[in-house]
Order: sequence, then C-alpha cells, then structure tokens
Amino acid sequence: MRFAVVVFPGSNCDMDMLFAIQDALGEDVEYISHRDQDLSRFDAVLLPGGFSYGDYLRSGSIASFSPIMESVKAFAQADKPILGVCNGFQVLLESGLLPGAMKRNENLKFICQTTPVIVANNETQFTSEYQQDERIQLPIAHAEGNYECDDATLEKLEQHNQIVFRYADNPNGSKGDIAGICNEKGNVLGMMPHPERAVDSLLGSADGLRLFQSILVNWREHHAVTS
Amino acid sequence: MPLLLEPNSNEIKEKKLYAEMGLTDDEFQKIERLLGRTPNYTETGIFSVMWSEHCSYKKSKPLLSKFPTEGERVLQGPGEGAGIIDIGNDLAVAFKIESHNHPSAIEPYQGAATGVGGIIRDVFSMGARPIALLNSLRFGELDHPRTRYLFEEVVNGIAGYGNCVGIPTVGGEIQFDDCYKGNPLVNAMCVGLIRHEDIQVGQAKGIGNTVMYIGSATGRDGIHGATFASEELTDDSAEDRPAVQVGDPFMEKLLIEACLEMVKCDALVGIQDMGAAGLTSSASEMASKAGTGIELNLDRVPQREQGMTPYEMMLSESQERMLVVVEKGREHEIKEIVSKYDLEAVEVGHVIEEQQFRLKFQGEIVTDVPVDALAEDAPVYQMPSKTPKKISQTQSTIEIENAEKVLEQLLQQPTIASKEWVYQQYDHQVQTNTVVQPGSDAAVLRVRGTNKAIAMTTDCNSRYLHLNPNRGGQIAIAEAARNIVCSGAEPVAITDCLNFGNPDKPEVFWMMEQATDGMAEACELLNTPVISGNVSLYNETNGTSVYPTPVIGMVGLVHDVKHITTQHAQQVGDYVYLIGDSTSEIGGSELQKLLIGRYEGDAPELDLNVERTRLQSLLGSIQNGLVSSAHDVSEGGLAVALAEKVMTTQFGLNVELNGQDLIELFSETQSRFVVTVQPEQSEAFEKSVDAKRIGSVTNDSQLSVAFNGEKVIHQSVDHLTNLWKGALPCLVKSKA
Amino acid sequence: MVKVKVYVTLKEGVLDPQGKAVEQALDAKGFNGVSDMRVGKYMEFNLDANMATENQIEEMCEQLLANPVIEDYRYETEEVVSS
Amino acid sequence: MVKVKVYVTLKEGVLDPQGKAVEQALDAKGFNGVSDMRVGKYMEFNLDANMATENQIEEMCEQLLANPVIEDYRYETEEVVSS
Ligand SMILES: Nc1ncnc2c1ncn2[C@@H]1O[C@H](COP(=O)(O)OP(=O)(O)O)[C@@H](O)[C@H]1O
Ligand SMILES: [Mg+2]
Repeated sequence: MRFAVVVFPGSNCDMDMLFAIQDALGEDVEYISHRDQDLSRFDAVLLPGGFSYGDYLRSGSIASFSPIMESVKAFAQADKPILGVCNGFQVLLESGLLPGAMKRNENLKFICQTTPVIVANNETQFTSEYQQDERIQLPIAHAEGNYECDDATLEKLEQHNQIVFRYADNPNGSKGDIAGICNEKGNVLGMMPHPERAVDSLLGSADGLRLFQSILVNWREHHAVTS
Repeated sequence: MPLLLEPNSNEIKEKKLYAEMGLTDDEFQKIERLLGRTPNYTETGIFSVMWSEHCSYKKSKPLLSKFPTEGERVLQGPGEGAGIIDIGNDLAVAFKIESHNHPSAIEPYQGAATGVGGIIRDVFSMGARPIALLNSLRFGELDHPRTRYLFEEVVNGIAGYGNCVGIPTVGGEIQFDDCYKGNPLVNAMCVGLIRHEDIQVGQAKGIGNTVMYIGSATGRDGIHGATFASEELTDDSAEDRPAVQVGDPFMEKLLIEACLEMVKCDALVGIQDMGAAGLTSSASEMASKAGTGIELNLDRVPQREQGMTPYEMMLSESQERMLVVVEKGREHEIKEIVSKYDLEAVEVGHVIEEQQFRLKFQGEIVTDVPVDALAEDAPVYQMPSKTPKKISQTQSTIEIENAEKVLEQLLQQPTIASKEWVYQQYDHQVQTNTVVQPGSDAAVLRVRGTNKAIAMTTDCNSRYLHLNPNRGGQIAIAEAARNIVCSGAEPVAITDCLNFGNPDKPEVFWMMEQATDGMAEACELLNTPVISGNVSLYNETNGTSVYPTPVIGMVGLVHDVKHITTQHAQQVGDYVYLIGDSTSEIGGSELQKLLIGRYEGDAPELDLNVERTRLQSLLGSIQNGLVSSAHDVSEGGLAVALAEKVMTTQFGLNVELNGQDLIELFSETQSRFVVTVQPEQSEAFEKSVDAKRIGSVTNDSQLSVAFNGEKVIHQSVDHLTNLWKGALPCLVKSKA
Repeated sequence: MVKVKVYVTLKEGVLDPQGKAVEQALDAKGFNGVSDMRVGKYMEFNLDANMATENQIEEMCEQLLANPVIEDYRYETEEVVSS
Repeated sequence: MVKVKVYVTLKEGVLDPQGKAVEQALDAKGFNGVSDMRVGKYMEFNLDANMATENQIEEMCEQLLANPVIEDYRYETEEVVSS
C-alpha cells in the first residue's frame, strides 16, 4: 500500500507520519508537496500536524487553498482514505471536507499531554482494529482543538455515527467531547490526537499503530475483492 | 535624505556621540588609531556593537579561557554557532545555550520567543537538524503581578515559537527568587543532530564568492540590541529600549528546511545566522574567520521599511535572517533550493581579498574598516576584582517540629513544585524521539537508526553561588552531571550561560572569577568540556545585581536505549537505597528560604572526587541493568527527593532513616542519590555502589518515613501530588 | 486606493473562551462592570481602487478572512488620499 | 450601559508576520492589489455606564487589552439603549 504525506509550508509532523508508516507499519510512503496535484499513485493520503503557514490567520486556513487540496478533494470523492491529524484535521475543516470548526482551547493554552481517548466508532476503515468503546492512550498537542459546530451538525454527526473518537477527559472544551470525526461516507477522518506519535512503546504508547493497521487491513480486503 | 541628518565624524568626536553607543573614550581613540582617521556615523555604530560585551566578550574572555574545551568526543569547541560532540555511528550532536534576558524583561512574550528563535539558528547554521529545546528561567516571587505576567508570557513565548517550528521543548528549570524581580533570566538551549560530513562553518572563503541574504527583510527592530544587552536595566529602560523584535516562527521553519537542504549542496561555502548585531557581526565574523574581506552593497539588502540608512541596516536585529557564502557562478543552485520553501536568496555582496569590511550604499562607500579591527582587535579587559563582604558567616539555627508539614510546604514552593503547568504548554513530543519527557531528572531522546539516545538537562542553583560562588559553580556542573547519570547517560560536554551583574563592579567581577574557577575545576574533573556558551552581564535593576547564575546545559550519551532510567519508582517490592550521607547543611537551601526567608551561611560542601566516584559507580550499575530508578537529591533535600520518586506513580515508599537531627531530611548535602533496585539485583548492586538500603517501594500509595524509629512522615502520595501539582497554577492565578 | 477595515467576531451563540478570559482578567484587576466581552480579529489593508468592489471584499472575507462556520464579519472602507 | 469597541494593532515598524501571511494568501487566491495588511485584535463589550469614563477605558486598554510595548489601541463607545 502506498501512502502520501502532504507537506505544507509549516507542517512539522510530516516526518513523524512518514516514520510511522515506514518503520512501524512497514508500508510505502512518500512526501508530496502542497504544490503538487497528482495523487494518482497513492492509496491513502495523510495530512500531518504542524503549523501550516504559521496558522497565522486561523489554523489550517491558508493551507486549505493549496493546489494539492483540489486533488485531495477528488481523492475523497473517489472514496479513498484520507486522514488529517491535528493541523491536518484543521485543514480538512477549513476546506469543507469535514463539518465544523476549531476554536482555541478552553484554557487558551497549548496543551501537550498523553490523554485517554475512547473509540466511539470501530466500524470505520480507520478503526476496525480497535474494540468498540475501547479506551486508548494518544498524545495531543494543540492550542486550537476546541471543536465547534452548530447543534444541527452535531445531531447529524451523532446520527450518522461520524464521531469516531471522543476524549475520555475533555481537555480542550470540544463540543460533545469530540476528538475525531469522519465524513458521511467514512473515508475522510480528522482527529486532533496524534496516532503517529503512538506507534512505539519506547515512547510511551503504541495505541496509535492500530489505526494505521486498520487502514491497511481494509485496503487489502478491498483490494483483494476488486483486483 | 536621512543620511544628511547623521552627525559627521567631527561631531561624533567632539560631542562624544560614541559614548551614547556604549564606547569609551579610550575605545574611540583605539578605533581612530586602527583606522588612521575618525570613523563616520555608520562605522562608529558598527564598532560599538562589535566591541560590546555581547559580541566581543571583552570583559569575560579572560575567564572563559580557563574552561577545558577539548575531549575525545569534541568535534567543534567554542567559537562557532554551536559546539559539536561525536556520538559515534558517524553522527554528532550540536548544542548551545543563549540568554535573552533584557528583551524578555521589556516584552516577555517576544523576548522569550526570539531568544528561542536565535538559538535554533545557531544550531541549524552548523548544518544540524534541531531536535530539542530546553530553557532555564529565573523570576522574582510570584506574589507580584508583574512577575506573574513575565512568567506567564515568557512561557507562552517559548511555547509559541518552539511549538510552531516543530522542535520539542523537552526540559528546563525554573527558580524563583526576589533578586530576579526586575531582571528575569531567560536562557534557551537548542540541541541538534548532524552527520559528520554535513558540519558547516561560518566562513567567507574564496575570493570572488558571492554573499547571499536569505530570510526576513530587515526592519528597524532591535537596533543596538547588543549594546542594550550590555547595559543595566533601569526604570527608564522601557523608554529607550530598541524597537521590539517580533519573532516569525513560520519563517524560521522555512529557513530550517531550506538551510538543511542547502548544506547538502556543495555550492555552499559558508553559512551563519544574523544574531546579535545582525548583518554586521555575521558578515564581518565570516570574513575574519576566513582571513578574507567582504564587500556588501546595501542597496540590495531586503528592507521592510522605507528610507533605512546604512547605520540602521547594519545594526538591525531583525529576526529570521541568514547570510551565506556561495561559490561564484553557482548562485542559482542556492536560489533554486530556497525557492522550494517560498524564500529568496539575494546577492548582497562578495568576498574580497583585501581584509576590509566595506559597505556601499547608493553608489558611495559608507564603511571601510579592517575586518580584524572589528573582531580580533576588540579590546580585552582584565577587570579589577574585589572580595565582597561575606554575606553572613554564621547560620541561624533552624528547628523542625513537624517534618510532614515542612514537606508539604516545601512541595508547594514554586521552585520545587511540579512544572507541569509549564511544560504542558510545550510540545515535547514532536519529532517522535522523546523517550523521557519533562518531569524526570533529564530528558532523553532516542537517536533514530541507532540504539543510542541522548540525555540533556539545564541546571544551576544560584543560591549556592550567592553564598559561595566558587563552590556554587562546581555544584552547578555536578548537579547537571547527576541528572544526566540518573537518566542512564554518560555526561559528555556542556554549554554554559554566564548570567551575572555589572562586571565593572569589582565585587561582581570577583564572583565571576570565582564561579568560573569552580566550574572549570568541576568540568576538568568530571571530564565534561565546555563546547559552547554565552555571557550575559549587566543583569541588574536599579543597581542591584541578580545572584551569580551560570546556567549549565549538559548533554550525555546513552550507549544503549536499554540503559534509559527515570527518577520514578517502577515496581512494588524494590529496595530503596540512599547513596551518600546526609548532614545538616542548610545554607542556600529551600528549607532556609521557607523557614527564615533568606539565604545565609555557606553553600553545602562538595568533594569533586567523591562526586566523580559516585557518578561512575551509579552509571556503571545502571548500565549493568541493576537499577530500576535513580534520582539525585537536590532542592528540598531527601524528603522531597523521596516524594518525587513516587508522585505521579501508583506506588508508595516505606523508608527508615537514622540521624542526628530532622534537618537531615531537608538539608541539601551534595552528591546524594535515591535509587530503587529489584531485590534480585540488590546483592550485585551493593557490590558495585556504596549505598545504604533505607526501605522499599510499596503498593499502598503512602509516603512513610521513620526517623530514628519514629514515624515523622506518613501521608498519602495523592495528597502530596495534589499539593505539588496545584501550587504553580494556583500561584499564577492568584489575584493582586 | 481604498483602506479596508475588516472586523471578525465569533458568531453569537458560539462560546468565546478568550472573551470570557479577558472579562475575568479585567474583573480581577478591579475593572468591574464589564459584560458580554467578545474578542475578535481586526484587519486593515489598502486595496487598489479598481479591486475595491463590495463583491470583491465580501468574497475575500467569505473565502479567507473569516470562517463563516463560526465567525461573522463586517467591514468598512474609506478612500485613501494618495500622497 | 455603554458598548465599547477596542481596536488593537501592532505599532508601526513592528513586524507583523500574520499580516504578511494573510496578504500573501489573498494574493495567491487571486485577490490582487492588497497591500499593507495589518492584523490586530478587536474587542467589544458592555460596560456599566458609571464605569465608562475615558480614563477607565484607557486604563483597561493600557493594562490589559493592549500591550503598549508593541501595540497601539483606539476605542469607540456608544450608548446601549437598554431593552
Ligand atoms: N522551564 C521548563 N521547561 C521545561 N521543562 C521544565 C522546565 N522547568 C522544569 N522542567 C522539567 O521539570 C522537571 C523537574 O525540574 P527540576 O526540579 O529543575 O529538576 P532537577 O532538580 O532534577 O534538575 C525536569 O524534568 C525539568 O526538565
Ligand atoms: Mg534532578
């Protein structure tokens, strides 16, 4: 399976994402520039964390206009898996691929810590290797992870089972304890916690690895059927 | 034309305008002699910054020469952007510490942020990828609203910059004492990783080669920042401060990536960041080191504001700028690389044979001075020194009635209290190498592709230096080494930031001499050469100096990730050992501060040979897998160290001690460690380390300490943890 | 040339953590009687006269300067007397 | 009650990385002709009429709402017709 890690100016978890795929998952992965537009050789797209364009206007906003994002939208249309983590999630929100928006954390501070997260939906192609309602440990590191949406949107998210991760101990004020959501079709996932930082128990937790394994398992299944 | 408004040479001389820029009469005359004429306005400005203490070390050089700077692992000693040590596998580690005290006193967020930005550039300009940041901070007491503001904003600024550029902030230290009230200390350290073949130098070699400018445009920020850093702060400082420099971490991130790609290109000859004294120091130092000259065309310098004069351009301290020397004819290769990062490389000059520093502006030569006059010929002073009156020889006696209460109070002292409130705001995990996060003695980062890791820490207890600068200097090094060893690493080298008061005062200079003597001796004995550093003088407010604060940044090598050890108890049933006997030394201790509100007497004794023996035997036993956890005893003494071993864990401790006086629970006797060991390993451990078994790790989450058979502390670890963790957030929030 | 001033605030009904914090800080400092504090963004810039149509400025706000999901914006323009 | 609107901008000559980034982003999106973009803060709040003296509001700005070391501020007030 071949993964793309999109590099925006100011991305800073791009390397971590690459290493997670390469070393921990053991699959092919390469960086792709925000200026590129050709995603045809990839089976999955990963939008990494960081501070794209310094997050100077709103986090993720300027990056959401990069040339690559047109192709990312087409990739989503084609039902292929897209994962946005942290700033990547913010980019997905700003580009309209996922509903809602991020506000500053309730305490107005950057928060870096490992935090318990509940797998609220294990039926997505990103979470099938987890148990439903499993409690996992994932690092968070953000200043703007306070998820906001209107009530109608929240209801829709609940109804369609689009809330994939919830905080067990809401650290930032997110509506509905939301830590990660997917689109209706379930092929675009955005999450604030960093699974790519939790793929090696030497660093504290390997709970994030199964997310990438889920993507791989589902891709293989799908691939076996179609090819 | 603003140029016309500048005073001419005669006016500069007659009205002694140079004095306002910080030059003395003698220095000005020396410049006249070196030039064979009177300098013009731009030239005077250039000399004033290059000959400031900040750039020339004119008053501290004689002291720095005492430090050992060589060792088997040293690849680059002091003199370049950062020092470099070899860690094997063809890899090396570059690191340096730097102060940004005065800017932070005026504008704490930007002062701290740009301090971080500056030290990062020092490291990546060596060709190294920055992999970690640390800091060392000093503030007044948090009961003052301005201090709380400074503290919050400094932390915010460090977080704002470091998080954005994607370098984890993995460690640091913070001490609170009244002497820092008007003059906080903000020291930032950066550690980078580099392949041997990528090591760069800041040299302008090759006559005819092109000098290029990369990064932010030059504005009028921080003009005379270097001079500003070489003066005392007064109540008026806020008024005559240079225009505040604002950091742009996004630009820095682009620069990091562009420069790290550039160093792989052999069209690059030399690279240096524009730090203090900006374009002036970077250009002239690069030429001086290469024995060449440089000619710059200032019309080509990217400018953010209109109508900038040569004086302003040369003295600007705008952030996020780099200067590179490129092989002539290959400029396009560099341009291509940087354009990938939305940056531009602009040709601003070239290397010339004549060893002159020559500046052209609007078709005229506005500066033409010998390169060596700026760097090598800067004056060096042997400052007079005088032993100050002893602070106080004797020590008031202290009696402890309720040890448990004292422990509870100590855990809430801001210097001892958990710094989680601080480091939670720092991304300490990005780059996914952080094995030991903030909260243990030293941070540890794995080195990808090897089974090695590196440990790092910053330390300095300035209270000991206040009482006894020589011994305090030794202790600072020793403590850093203890923290490194406790994490399973071999101490390798240090960087240091000498924060002192006004060196023109003989008593202050005496302290500098004493402290550096002590440091040099300890570095020699512990085999940790000094590979880089920084000097920050004039840390005074309205005539009162801060305590002598030579902050040590130490890096150690973990030979195998299996050796990585933290301070926290690991397993029920493990034995608890104490290495070193406790005496009742309380000079400069947290206990003294708590109970009598001042520091008096002498700093604790230190025997460097004993220290070395203990460090070696402890490290050996850690490397042999005999140790479950290790923690040094520092502020707050043994009782606090014991509590720190179990707070944030689910364990408790049951400890029995014997001694003369309850003070021994809180005294700060040096060279002590608390270690836990699995019972199966205890025999082997006892054979290799001279330690006393004092108890065991329990599962009841109680800290229980008996002294001479009587239970003096029996408290739930949860309760202690809450006090310890709650103290800082509570102090920060408290109202005026 | 036209000077454009854009004000961006969180929509009514969207909790404003920053506003709340500033309000509390004011109160703690003894500035009482403050309520409904909202903290937003203020942007000012010059725009070539030929670009300065309502339509154009609104597009700028909708597409970049504000996030319509949670933010409202308003703007003002004023002629710049070129010097 | 009085409605107070406070505008905080960076002082002239102080680097404004945000402004630069937003200007470039607008340009990249095809909104050309933008120059001198400065990004600042905008705050609005209600203030009890008896507190709403010039002096008081200026103090608030100096001490908390703006950072006088690098920022300038201005403000407007307007009567709120109580409902
Ligand atoms: N300013 C800071 N930034 C990041 N981490 C910090 C800071 N201050 C303290 N820490 C972390 O808190 C822990 C305790 O610090 P300290 O009490 O100074 O340790 P020690 O006494 O062992 O040197 C360490 O892990 C240290 O790195
Ligand atoms: Mg320690």
